[in-house]
Amino acid sequence: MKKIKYDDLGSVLNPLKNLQFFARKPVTEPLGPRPAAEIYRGFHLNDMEKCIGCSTCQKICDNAAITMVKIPHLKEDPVNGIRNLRPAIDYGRCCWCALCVDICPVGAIELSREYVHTCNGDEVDSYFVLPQEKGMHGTFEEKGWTKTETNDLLDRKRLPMGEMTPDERGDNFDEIVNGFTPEQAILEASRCVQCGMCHDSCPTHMHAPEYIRAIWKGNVEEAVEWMYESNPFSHVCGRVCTHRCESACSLNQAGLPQGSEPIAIRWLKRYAMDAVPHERIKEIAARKKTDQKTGQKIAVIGAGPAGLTAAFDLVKQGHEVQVYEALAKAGGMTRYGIPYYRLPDDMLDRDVDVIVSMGVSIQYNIRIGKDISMEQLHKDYDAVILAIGLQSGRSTRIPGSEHEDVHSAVELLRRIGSVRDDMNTAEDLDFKVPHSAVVIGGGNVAMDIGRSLARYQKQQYNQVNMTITAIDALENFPADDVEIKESLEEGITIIPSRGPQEVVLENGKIKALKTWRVESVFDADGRFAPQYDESDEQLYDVEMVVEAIGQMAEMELLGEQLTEQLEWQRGRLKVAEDGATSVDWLWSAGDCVNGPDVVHAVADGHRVAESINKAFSVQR
Amino acid sequence: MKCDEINAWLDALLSEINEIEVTRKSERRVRVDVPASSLPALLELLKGKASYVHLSAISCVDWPGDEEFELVYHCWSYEAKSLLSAHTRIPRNSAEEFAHYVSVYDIYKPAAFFERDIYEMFGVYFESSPYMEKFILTEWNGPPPMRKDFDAEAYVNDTFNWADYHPQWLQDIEEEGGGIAIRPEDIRL
Amino acid sequence: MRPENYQVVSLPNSDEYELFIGPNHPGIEGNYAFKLKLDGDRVISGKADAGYLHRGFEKLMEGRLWIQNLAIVPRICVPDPVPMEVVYSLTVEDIEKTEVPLRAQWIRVMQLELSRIASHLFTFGGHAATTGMYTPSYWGVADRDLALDLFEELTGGRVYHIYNIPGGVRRDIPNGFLDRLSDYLDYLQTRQNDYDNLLFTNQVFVKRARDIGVLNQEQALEWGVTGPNLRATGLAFDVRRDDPYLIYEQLDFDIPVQSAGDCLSRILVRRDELFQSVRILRQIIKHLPSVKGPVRSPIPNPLAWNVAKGESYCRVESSKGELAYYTVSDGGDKPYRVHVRGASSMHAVQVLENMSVGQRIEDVAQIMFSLDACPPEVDR
Amino acid sequence: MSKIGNIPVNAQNGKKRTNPLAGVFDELVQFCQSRSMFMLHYCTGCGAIELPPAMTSRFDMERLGIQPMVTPRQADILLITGYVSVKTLKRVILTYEQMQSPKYVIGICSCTVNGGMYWQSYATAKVLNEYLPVDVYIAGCMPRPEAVIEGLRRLMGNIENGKGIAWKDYFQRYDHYLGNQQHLFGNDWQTPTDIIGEARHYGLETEQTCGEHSRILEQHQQPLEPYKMRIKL
Amino acid sequence: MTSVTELLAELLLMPFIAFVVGLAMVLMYRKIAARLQRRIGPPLLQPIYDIVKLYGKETQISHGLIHDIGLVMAVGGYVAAEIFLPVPGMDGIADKGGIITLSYVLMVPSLGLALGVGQCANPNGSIGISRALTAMLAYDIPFIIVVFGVATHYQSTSLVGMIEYQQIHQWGIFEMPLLAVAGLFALQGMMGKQPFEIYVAPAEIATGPMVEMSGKYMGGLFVMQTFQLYTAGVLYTSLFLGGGANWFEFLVKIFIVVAIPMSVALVFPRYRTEDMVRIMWKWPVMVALIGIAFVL
Repeated sequence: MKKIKYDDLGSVLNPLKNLQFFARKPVTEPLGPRPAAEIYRGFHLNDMEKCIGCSTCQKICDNAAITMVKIPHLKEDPVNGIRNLRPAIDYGRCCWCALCVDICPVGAIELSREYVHTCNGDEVDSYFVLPQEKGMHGTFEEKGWTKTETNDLLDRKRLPMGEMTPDERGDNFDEIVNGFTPEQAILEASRCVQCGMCHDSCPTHMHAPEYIRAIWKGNVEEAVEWMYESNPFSHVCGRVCTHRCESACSLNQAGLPQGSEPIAIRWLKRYAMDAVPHERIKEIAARKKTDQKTGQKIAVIGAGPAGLTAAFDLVKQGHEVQVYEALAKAGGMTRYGIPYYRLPDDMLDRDVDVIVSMGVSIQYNIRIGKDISMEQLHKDYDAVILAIGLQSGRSTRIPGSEHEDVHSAVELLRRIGSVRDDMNTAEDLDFKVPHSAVVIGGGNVAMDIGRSLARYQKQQYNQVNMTITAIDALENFPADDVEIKESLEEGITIIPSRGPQEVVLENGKIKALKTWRVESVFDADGRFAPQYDESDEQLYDVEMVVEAIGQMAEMELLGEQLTEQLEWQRGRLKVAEDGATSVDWLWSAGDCVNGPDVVHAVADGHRVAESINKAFSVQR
Repeated sequence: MKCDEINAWLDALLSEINEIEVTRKSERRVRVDVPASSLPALLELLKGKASYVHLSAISCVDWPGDEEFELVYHCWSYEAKSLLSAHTRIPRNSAEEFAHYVSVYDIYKPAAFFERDIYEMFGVYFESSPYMEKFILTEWNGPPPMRKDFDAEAYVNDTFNWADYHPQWLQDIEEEGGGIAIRPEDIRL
Repeated sequence: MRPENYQVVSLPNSDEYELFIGPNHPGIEGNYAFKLKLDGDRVISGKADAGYLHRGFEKLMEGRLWIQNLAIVPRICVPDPVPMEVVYSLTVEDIEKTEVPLRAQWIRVMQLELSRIASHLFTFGGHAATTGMYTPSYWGVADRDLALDLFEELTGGRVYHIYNIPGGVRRDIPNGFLDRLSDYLDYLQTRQNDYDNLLFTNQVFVKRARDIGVLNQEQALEWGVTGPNLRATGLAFDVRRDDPYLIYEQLDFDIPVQSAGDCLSRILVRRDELFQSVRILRQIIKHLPSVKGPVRSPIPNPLAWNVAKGESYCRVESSKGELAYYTVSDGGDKPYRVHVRGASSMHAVQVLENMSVGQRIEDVAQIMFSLDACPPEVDR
Repeated sequence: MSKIGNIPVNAQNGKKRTNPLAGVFDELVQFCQSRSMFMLHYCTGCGAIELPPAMTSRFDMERLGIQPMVTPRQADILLITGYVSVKTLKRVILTYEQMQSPKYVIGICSCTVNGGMYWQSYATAKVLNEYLPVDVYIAGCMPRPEAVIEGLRRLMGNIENGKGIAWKDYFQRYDHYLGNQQHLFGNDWQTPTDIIGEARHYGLETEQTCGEHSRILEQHQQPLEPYKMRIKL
Repeated sequence: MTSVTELLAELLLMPFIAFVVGLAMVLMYRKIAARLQRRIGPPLLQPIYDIVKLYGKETQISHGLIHDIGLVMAVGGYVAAEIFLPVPGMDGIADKGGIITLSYVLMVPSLGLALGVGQCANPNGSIGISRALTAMLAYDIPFIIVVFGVATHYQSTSLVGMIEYQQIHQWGIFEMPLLAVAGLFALQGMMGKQPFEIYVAPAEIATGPMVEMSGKYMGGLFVMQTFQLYTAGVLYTSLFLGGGANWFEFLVKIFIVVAIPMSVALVFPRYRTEDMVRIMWKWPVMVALIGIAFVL
């Protein structure tokens, strides 16, 4: 580099050398916009199909430039985590920082290379834009700043949670997962983008974004308070919920190069519930309870999730609630249907205890229809809620299925469940653990019974000989993926796409189950009409066959008179949306209406309580 | 090395004064917590004896929970090549009356700029500082805006209007039954 | 309430009068005002009037998430925005104890130096224009624009890059970028002769700038002047070398110094600094390909990022001087307090006020531009 | 309304043109107005940093007949380059009123439309066209020089078609603008230019020129005193 | 009778020609600037657009009668000067006035401007005008010396006479090179171009005298500028380059004469006021005096 000294006076002639620029060409660019750089941050593009309306872009926007607009003609599918909201950008606020692009969970919003927009003074409306695939002025210019793995701002990987290895857990009923430590929970909670897809998809609309944020802030009590807003069975749901929230989670959306795992919402719920002392939870739950008594009396039949949730809500409103339970303990299917390794009893007891502490009284071992008639209840109470659940299993009705060693899964689980307090041994069971068994069915119940029996087999015979077979292909199994995975790990054989044809009997004992290969499950109209390939026949040599293909309600308790009064639909009680039956004092809720699912039952309980409340207030 | 000497000397000196608390955060960063009464003397010492001639900045932090302002004097020594941050706390008053402290203008000339800034933004009056008058906010009549209890967003919403957009596409969507669902102000974290 | 500018206050029984330079005046840099009390064309006293660009940045930053603030920090100094992004990220990294990958550090230094070149080219033109010569500003801005093209390619934005992020940079450099950077540096070096002939050895300019606005070293230290203005008084202080950050320790560069402390020394220091930056960039072009690895260490979900409790004071050498941020976190998702020590907050106000006394009116603008004052840094 | 002393207004353009050639003449003037625009280079905000590139060699605005001018008296276009702080807004309004009609305001950047990224700031005005009539907006934060030039070309087109008449709105609905200004600056706000007087003079007065806000102005409006000054030679 | 009509026609035609040629010179200046600054520059009719636009402004601000009169003097002074400048085929009243009258007439615009701007009550304008008068003082000394020298050399004060003399003998620039050089300096000052552009100085005093000018007044100044360039070009051509035998030669000469200061202006900053006076009174005066010595 040439040095210039300070003392150098310079010359008058030096600048004249620059007159050479007369002979040089100008550097001016031609008029009109130049093409912008490859990653230019111009106006927004939004892939309307990809966008799920999660409004995460709106939250990261530092300028409050993004408004979510409801577009009715787009798909609205809360169960799969898709809303018909789309971001509209206010270019009177936007600063083109592209943080919205970097954070978009699905990579729908992107920036284009288009950068010219001018308008007359009275056309400011054109600054408010609904970005689409075509760009701001309908002329697509190439994409500019897009999402890559480097600039993705979200943490895509779920925090691994400690759990027992298959070997450790194979012969006992201890709870499999350890739960989050506080540090893990805060980290996992921090991944949440607060989109509320979980809230929308949850049957009971739990305030998941709020309690996740509370957990992230380290305030578990606040989290618990949010949970009790909508779910008195949070201990249970924190363990065995079907977690539709996680499938709907924005971070669960497919189509990203780097893959993405949803927030572990269920485990976070479990963490928060476990982190708060039980007595404190009772206080938190009681916060919303009114002191006033309405004087209305309500009877609830069945102390399952639906019945108790309704009771919980109604007690909060100041009503008097009496719950009748046919069995010795509360919980219904959650107690007698879900194995211990998924839901320890003491957790369920805590939930029930909170509800009881609110003032719900439960009478056990009282079977309505036998001990007390429905007419009696009608007389004694202002309203009655029927929440009896689905107590009996459906049968395949194949030849041989009437044999005594062909069990229904529900019944078997109940028998296991009623001795659960010390269920680590098989001695207390009132049936003999089979050396080999086959479960028909591909749902969670099938997995539960299969895995429970497998544990007993392991205990007693030190080997697992358990087969689960179902008519569906493996990818269409109704059971959770993690259940299938864990079943396989525990040594259970799963044989999909087999249609059971006959229980082969020999000498009054079961010899084998005969199955054919399924060619198709549904016909062209989508009705259930399986087609079999009869040439592909298999026989499984087993001692026991368990049917787990569905459950149904036992409606005998209603009595003849009431049964006639009520309206029925295809053999099921006809129930309005809000749980009301055709008789004005009777409501029905839970699995017996909606099919088996804890969180649905809870949602149902809320719905019925609300409906009863409304009916009362009309009366008043 | 000369700078090592200065540092060693300084450490020795500071350790002798028992009112102040010295934290050496890294090779070139020293944090000193000092009571408000002895800060000017410390700065005088630093400048006069320890070659900390450059006042890089004076920062003020509002701690309404503690009813205190924290003043941080960042001083740099060209010779020791080290930055010393002297933290002190003074009592905080309500927005109407000023908090008071002494100026260090006679030690460090640049202090005048920062003190005026803090005076405007936080309402701390520095005795004997040359420019205790408004400079940036000459046309501002509200409370000192940088105080934590001044809610800028509420003030803005009270004072200003926002553009009212109603473009054609939005009208079409509204006819369809849709429309604006979540406004940005409803969702801020 | 009558606005003050364009209104002339007559002082009775005196030849003195007040004159407003700015906020709307070609001799002022940015939206800034300077009130002069004059006797004839001799300045009796000068008073800076800032706040025209005041946006309350520090307040805004307290209301936004840590990451959201990235979008607003570069606005604090428009001609030289990169140091703002870098120093903000540095403070956050310092509080969080985040390791920045080596490659990201090299890329940051590359940006900082490119930004310095752009800023200095801009200043040359401004300084020359205050003396009535407009050609350098046409050239300087056009040459700076080529640097902006490079920035656009690298970061997606011409002026506001929003490219640095706590933990690194947002994207890796595009293919072939270093070649184009190298071409640009070649071009700048071919232009050196033109600039020298036109400006730095132009006798009329040298006469105009020499011995004007003298700031000696003692005064400079007393008034807290930093950056090129301090180096023009003979003190070779540069944060890059004396309080090194990023990877400056691994780079080989000189610190240009002049001793006279007048307008001419200041512009000469800037000229030399520009070519030192070219030298640094050459080293980066050579080394960067061999520095492998990620460009960003991951940060938590920005919507739920609580930065650890703590405070940090970080400094960088911007083209205007020592730029520092004092960031305090109370462990929340937003900064508790960010104090911006604008690089030119000293010399744009107090130093300018002091230096203008006794000067002639025709030199006030030149002094201001030669100090390279950046009003938005003062106003924030 | 009190008279403001030192800036008398000439009676020149008030008459209606009856000459048949006036139409042709008007078109010629409009054409020239669109081809020759002097731009007041007032850096109100950060968007101003993209104006030097737009003016200088790389994008050369002078191709379009646009050149910077240093005083509002000579300028035709007032470019509001980004956010205007309340303090600046006062000067902007003052500057605007001193410009000679036809004059045009261009709002550059997001901030002039809806507050931009400083929407939370207590110090900046949010919606520019509450205080001044805006002719053309240019989107961007900040817009590139090319976008600025596109905006100026739109303005040229508007002027050529006789649509660049937002400045009349300021006279015709002065009360509206004055009201918004008073809301922000306080009721004792006054500028040295007598807009109502000018509106009457040029026949641009409507019912909305005066109103409740201008009555507040009248109560305290004071004439500017002429300035006496001596300069030693 | 015919001569009177002819004269009247010439008196009308000469300022008009001056205006048109001046417009072209303004355009040339802007094109030269653009080229040196590595850009394209304005379209061909830009000077006309500017002037029509300025006259088409719908509102005006006047600062009183004196202000208007000052402006009229400024433009009128140059219009009057044009009829003292002979062009090919037209002498106007050049043979009657001569160069002495012309130099007096050329002071009128500056004084008019001073008169007008004084009314604006803007300190920038006042400073500007005081600088303009100082500048006039500075360049007038060498200019007068040059004029004196030239007149002595040609033994005539009539421009027509000088041109005839040069066309017969040889150009003044060859006979009195030193005076020609000094004249070039004075020309630079007279045109107010860098390094002697002290009274516009946007960065210092916001364009000085023009600061309060708007609309028609500014248009007046633009017109004045066209005349100013033309006058300077023609005067120098007449004194040293032998005028023009025909229009082509004449135009080429005046454009070249004007282009030189213009190009120089673009690569220099401006001097400070006292520097300008010092330099103007030093080098050009010295050169001119030596030139005179040769002439005498």
